Amino acid sequence: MIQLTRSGKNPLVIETPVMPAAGIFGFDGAAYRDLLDLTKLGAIVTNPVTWRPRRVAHGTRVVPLPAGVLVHTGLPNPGMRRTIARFRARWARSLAPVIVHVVATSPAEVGLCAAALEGCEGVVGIEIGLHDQATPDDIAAILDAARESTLPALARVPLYSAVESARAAAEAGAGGLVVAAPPRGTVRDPESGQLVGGRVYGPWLKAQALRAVGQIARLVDVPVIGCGGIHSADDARDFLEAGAVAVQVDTVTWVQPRLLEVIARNLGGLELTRVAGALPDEWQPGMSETMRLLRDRRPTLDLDDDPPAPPDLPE
Amino acid sequence: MIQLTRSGKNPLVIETPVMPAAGIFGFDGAAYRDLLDLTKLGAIVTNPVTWRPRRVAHGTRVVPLPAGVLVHTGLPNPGMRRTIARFRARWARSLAPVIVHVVATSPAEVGLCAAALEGCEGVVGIEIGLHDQATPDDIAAILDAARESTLPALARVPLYSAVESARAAAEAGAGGLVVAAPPRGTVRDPESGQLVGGRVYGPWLKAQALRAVGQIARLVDVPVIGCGGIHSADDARDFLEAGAVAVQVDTVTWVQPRLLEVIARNLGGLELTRVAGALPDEWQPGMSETMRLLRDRRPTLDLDDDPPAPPDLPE
Amino acid sequence: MRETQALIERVRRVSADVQQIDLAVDPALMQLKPGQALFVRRHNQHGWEPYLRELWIPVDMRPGRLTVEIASSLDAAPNEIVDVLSPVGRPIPVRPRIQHLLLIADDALPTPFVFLARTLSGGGVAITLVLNGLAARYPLELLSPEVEIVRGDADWSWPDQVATFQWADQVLILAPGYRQADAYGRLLDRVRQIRTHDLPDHYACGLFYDRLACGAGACGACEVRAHDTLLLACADGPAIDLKRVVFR
Amino acid sequence: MRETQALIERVRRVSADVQQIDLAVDPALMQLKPGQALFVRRHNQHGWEPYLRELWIPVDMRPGRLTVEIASSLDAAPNEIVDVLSPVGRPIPVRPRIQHLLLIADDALPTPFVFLARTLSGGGVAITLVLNGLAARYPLELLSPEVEIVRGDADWSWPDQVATFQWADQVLILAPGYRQADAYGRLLDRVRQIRTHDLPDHYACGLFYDRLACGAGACGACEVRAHDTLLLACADGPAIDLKRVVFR
Ligand SMILES: Cc1cc2nc3c(=O)[nH]c(=O)nc-3n(C[C@H](O)[C@H](O)[C@H](O)COP(=O)(O)OP(=O)(O)OC[C@H]3O[C@@H](n4cnc5c(N)ncnc54)[C@H](O)[C@@H]3O)c2cc1C
Ligand SMILES: Cc1cc2nc3c(=O)[nH]c(=O)nc-3n(C[C@H](O)[C@H](O)[C@H](O)COP(=O)(O)OP(=O)(O)OC[C@H]3O[C@@H](n4cnc5c(N)ncnc54)[C@H](O)[C@@H]3O)c2cc1C
Ligand SMILES: Cc1cc2nc3c(=O)[nH]c(=O)nc-3n(C[C@H](O)[C@H](O)[C@H](O)COP(=O)(O)O)c2cc1C
Ligand SMILES: Cc1cc2nc3c(=O)[nH]c(=O)nc-3n(C[C@H](O)[C@H](O)[C@H](O)COP(=O)(O)O)c2cc1C
Ligand code: FES
Ligand code: FES
Repeated sequence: MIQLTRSGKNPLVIETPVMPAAGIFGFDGAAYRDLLDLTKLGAIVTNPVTWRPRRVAHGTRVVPLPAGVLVHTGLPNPGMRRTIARFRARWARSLAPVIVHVVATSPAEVGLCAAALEGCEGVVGIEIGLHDQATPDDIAAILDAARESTLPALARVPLYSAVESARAAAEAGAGGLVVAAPPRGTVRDPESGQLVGGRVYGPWLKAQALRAVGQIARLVDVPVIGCGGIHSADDARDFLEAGAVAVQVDTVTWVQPRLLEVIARNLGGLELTRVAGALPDEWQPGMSETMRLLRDRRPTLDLDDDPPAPPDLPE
Repeated sequence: MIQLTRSGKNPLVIETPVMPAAGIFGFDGAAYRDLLDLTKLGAIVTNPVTWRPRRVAHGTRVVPLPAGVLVHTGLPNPGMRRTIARFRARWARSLAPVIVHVVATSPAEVGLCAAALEGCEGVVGIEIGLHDQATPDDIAAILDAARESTLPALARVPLYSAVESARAAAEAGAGGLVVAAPPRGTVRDPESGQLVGGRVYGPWLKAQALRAVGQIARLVDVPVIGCGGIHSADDARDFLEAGAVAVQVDTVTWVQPRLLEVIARNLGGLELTRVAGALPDEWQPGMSETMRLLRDRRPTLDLDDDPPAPPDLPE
Repeated sequence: MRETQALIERVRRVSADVQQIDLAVDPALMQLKPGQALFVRRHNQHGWEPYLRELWIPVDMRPGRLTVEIASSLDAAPNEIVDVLSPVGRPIPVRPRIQHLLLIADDALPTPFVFLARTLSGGGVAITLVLNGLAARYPLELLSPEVEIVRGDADWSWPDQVATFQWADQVLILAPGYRQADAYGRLLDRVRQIRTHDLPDHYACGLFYDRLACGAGACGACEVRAHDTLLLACADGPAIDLKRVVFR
Repeated sequence: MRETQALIERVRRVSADVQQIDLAVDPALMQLKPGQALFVRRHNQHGWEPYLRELWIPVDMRPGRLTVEIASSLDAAPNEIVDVLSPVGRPIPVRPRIQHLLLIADDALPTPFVFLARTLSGGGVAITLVLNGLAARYPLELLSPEVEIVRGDADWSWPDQVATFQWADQVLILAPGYRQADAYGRLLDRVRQIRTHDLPDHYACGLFYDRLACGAGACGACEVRAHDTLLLACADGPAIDLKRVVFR
């Protein structure tokens, strides 16, 4: 069992420390139902939801990058009330616990969203997407508003201000932290010829995110979920070694959906090998490496029940 | 002619808006003498120099990344006095003007470095590498110390705090800005199996750096040199379109040294095509695209003598 | 959507722009209908470049093999095994009892019409294909011989235009991504001028191909702004009834 | 350092670990001496992956062709043209009037010794090669037949060790990057125990191969900590006199 939020009256506990990142998986995971085994995931994090409905961004939304992609969706969603109306029954039947991502547009709207989610069956927590420019005061007000519901709340911090935002969120009572939302970038859209903006994703992002996770895990006393550039079970294990209790997998889910399941199986303790007689449908290249890798790394992994002390990572 | 620092009694002016970034090219460019035509460069920026000598970092210094590399050298250099003693004569004979990169360890040491560089023939400016954690007050003190020399001073700002550091440096009287020093990351060194830290480089960095350049060019009234992930002449032109007056080319110089020359020739106005009868040694794949691309982009390029108004870039 | 493997059996360069690939596919893929596509990733890719999957559009289907048409700039070699997510999108909704279908390829290669034309012309539907701009570069011998070809001008005129529209029981239009709003809006205006009273469902459809991120209906990046509900190019397209679309 | 092109003529897999590549090279490369290497980038790379150049180490040279040995995990195919920066490094400094050379491959494949051994054994130098750990997996038939092979233990002992050191006019050692400080420091200690008075220049050299960034002596990433001056593995190595090196 993995505890994603601080101990207290209502901690958020999941079984496998792996879930998709917000924006990757849709509002209920139905898009990936036939591509991977949803029961192997620790949770499903929904696409970002705002209090008011939002349409898709105008203009370019997807631009290929070297080993990655820029995405700017504009956070399309039907608004919290219609999202709940449309997905409530599916969340109640969900094969994995649901964490609803709420965009931190304003404290008032976050409060309305939190209150509306109270009592939705299957929803086990709220993830609050903090804005890039959020100050410590903004963060305090937003997390305060999230107390409109008894659901445990995770705060997702932006990469560039990850350390300061995480400190502010922890002080403001965030149950847990998601480190980090990806950075923004500007690229030339080959189709329109224009410079366009958006968030940038790819395996190279891992280095930047892993550093932030290492810094924050040493700094705060709140569970940290690592996120950014994870493209393999080894990548995910690196985040755990840096002090995270769980990970979110982002755009690789689009590129190779089964990798999300492979990572979840690996970190969920299913150490399958072809040789050991696993069912063929449970085997993927790289899986058989699990046990060897775990053994190699034993010296740096704390296998006791206590959460491992975050190691002293280089910066 | 490209003016890299504000107008005033001693502006730094170069002929071609392209130079290698600090740390890429050695202390005098000799390593690349036989690999590219140094006279085509606007300037040579030296490796970082500190007042006191520094040895290379212990442990892992280079780790391959997806489409990039992590580098952590520890800024090895013989200290400013010995650097000057060793390279002064070569700088005087340099085929391109020399900008010496001074690491902003402390205001006192920056002052000593600046004073020591006064009167070195061939040295046309100082680039001050600001530390990731530098506050506006630190920046003001460091730039103040740089006035120990009459050499024009550029301030190089870190990516994550680029906007705030650039604003502080401009207010503190920096002659020009270099945007941005690359971010730090943590990766697993495949050789030692350990997590190690350093700065991360690669073509995907361009999106993050280009965004910072666009934001800063709109904000400050000081010339901006764009730097980060430039891997082609088109990449370099994107930085000019975003408001930079010149660019620094980083790790691609190691991978394909000739690309630095190709970019310098392209942006220096040498629009060579095979068809037009260029010498074969002046031709490189992609060069012949120059004129067409310039024509396609005419609407967004200001071709007057006035510095172009930074366009309103998306974020 | 399912994940399967396919084997590249043959690669034919059919013009400067396009190549056709014969694939040996999982039997499930033989259910694909015109409009539905494959979302493909190579196994032998070096690292993560290119990163996103490619959309491969079927142009023909025979027992045991599927033929797709892709840009000639993409690498493809016989004996390569590729990883396929499919189907992307829904079958193009052909109106019931259709007799005359008008297809317009406005500055875009008419690849997405080829399989449809092949399927319908066998069933006796008369098909007219208007080509302009880039579309005129397409090798016409790859189309069913029954298809009547009309060459349009850059300014969107062709002989007997009004008559063509009046005869048509359905109109499908294809333009490149960045011109869709313009071209499709213009088509809808023309159609509304000619058929002032009735505009049955699916009478005028645009084919929406956007750069896809997930291709699975999860990310929302390919949303087509619509009056009534949320429409996704990848999950609800490629053919979308232009009556439903918001232009500007 | 110059940039040239080379053509891959033949690829031979010589063991589970290594393959040998015959290259048709620019005549300038025929001046390479044992110790000097090529810094190579493929032309047909997809985008920027892998990013850094690869170090290719020559093992043989005949008129018009250079043979290099690289890890068998790297892709290489005949008829490919590669982009070469060379030379990386300096010739291994062989002591004057040398009669007996001792080579130690400590848990590293002895590839960097092959060309040297071939060159010197033609000239009548007696060569002993000590192999331990991974080094023992190297296919010995690729070495000159004149080279005497001694198998060492993991604990760095082999028969007649003291005598081997006493006979040797020069000792070269190779260990993998992360073990160099340890292995080379230990060698220097042994040598100092045996030859207490005189330790002529280059008597005991380590081969320093680090992961190279620039390979050109510009970035400083491959610095070897030395007592006297700045030493770079890429520009001053691979063979560095262990007397000059600071261990820990
Ligand atoms: C306070 C605020 C007010 C705005 N007002 C308007 C407005 O009035 N009209 C308008 O058109 N636009 C508005 N925007 C603009 C809107 O930010 C952009 O269109 C949109 O933010 C950019 O889309 P994006 O995908 O980059 O999301 P972001 O702005 O990058 O995301 C905001 C938050 O949502 C979460 N998030 C977003 N995308 C993802 C994802 N793919 N995966 C996981 N989490 C994600 C993150 O946690 C992030 O903190 C507003 C934005 C903010 C923050
Ligand atoms: C204030 C300070 C004090 C330190 N004290 C010590 C000490 O006492 N002992 C010790 O061993 N280490 C010390 N360090 C550690 C030292 O930072 C790291 O070993 C070294 O900074 C990491 O090397 P790096 O290549 O990542 O350079 P960075 O720390 O990343 O670089 C510092 C500055 O130098 C410039 N710079 C560095 N590398 C490059 C490059 N490749 N290209 C262009 N510009 C570059 C940048 O502008 C940057 O702002 C100190 C560092 C700082 C900043
Ligand atoms: C190996 C090493 C790396 C360091 N890296 C940094 C750094 O990245 N940023 C920084 O501000 N200081 C850095 N420092 C400086 C230390 O934080 C400290 O200020 C410095 O060592 C002086 O204190 P001390 O000598 O008493 O330890 C580094 C020091 C060492 C020894
Ligand atoms: C297309 C668009 C994008 C926006 N993006 C952001 C954003 O990224 N961050 C932010 O804080 N506000 C963003 N905003 C919000 C604006 O800054 C402004 O606060 C908002 O539009 C309300 O003011 P207005 O409606 O009077 O313009 C955006 C607004 C629009 C219309
Ligand atoms: S591409 Fe993701 S929803 Fe269509
Ligand atoms: S690798 Fe750059 S100096 Fe040696």
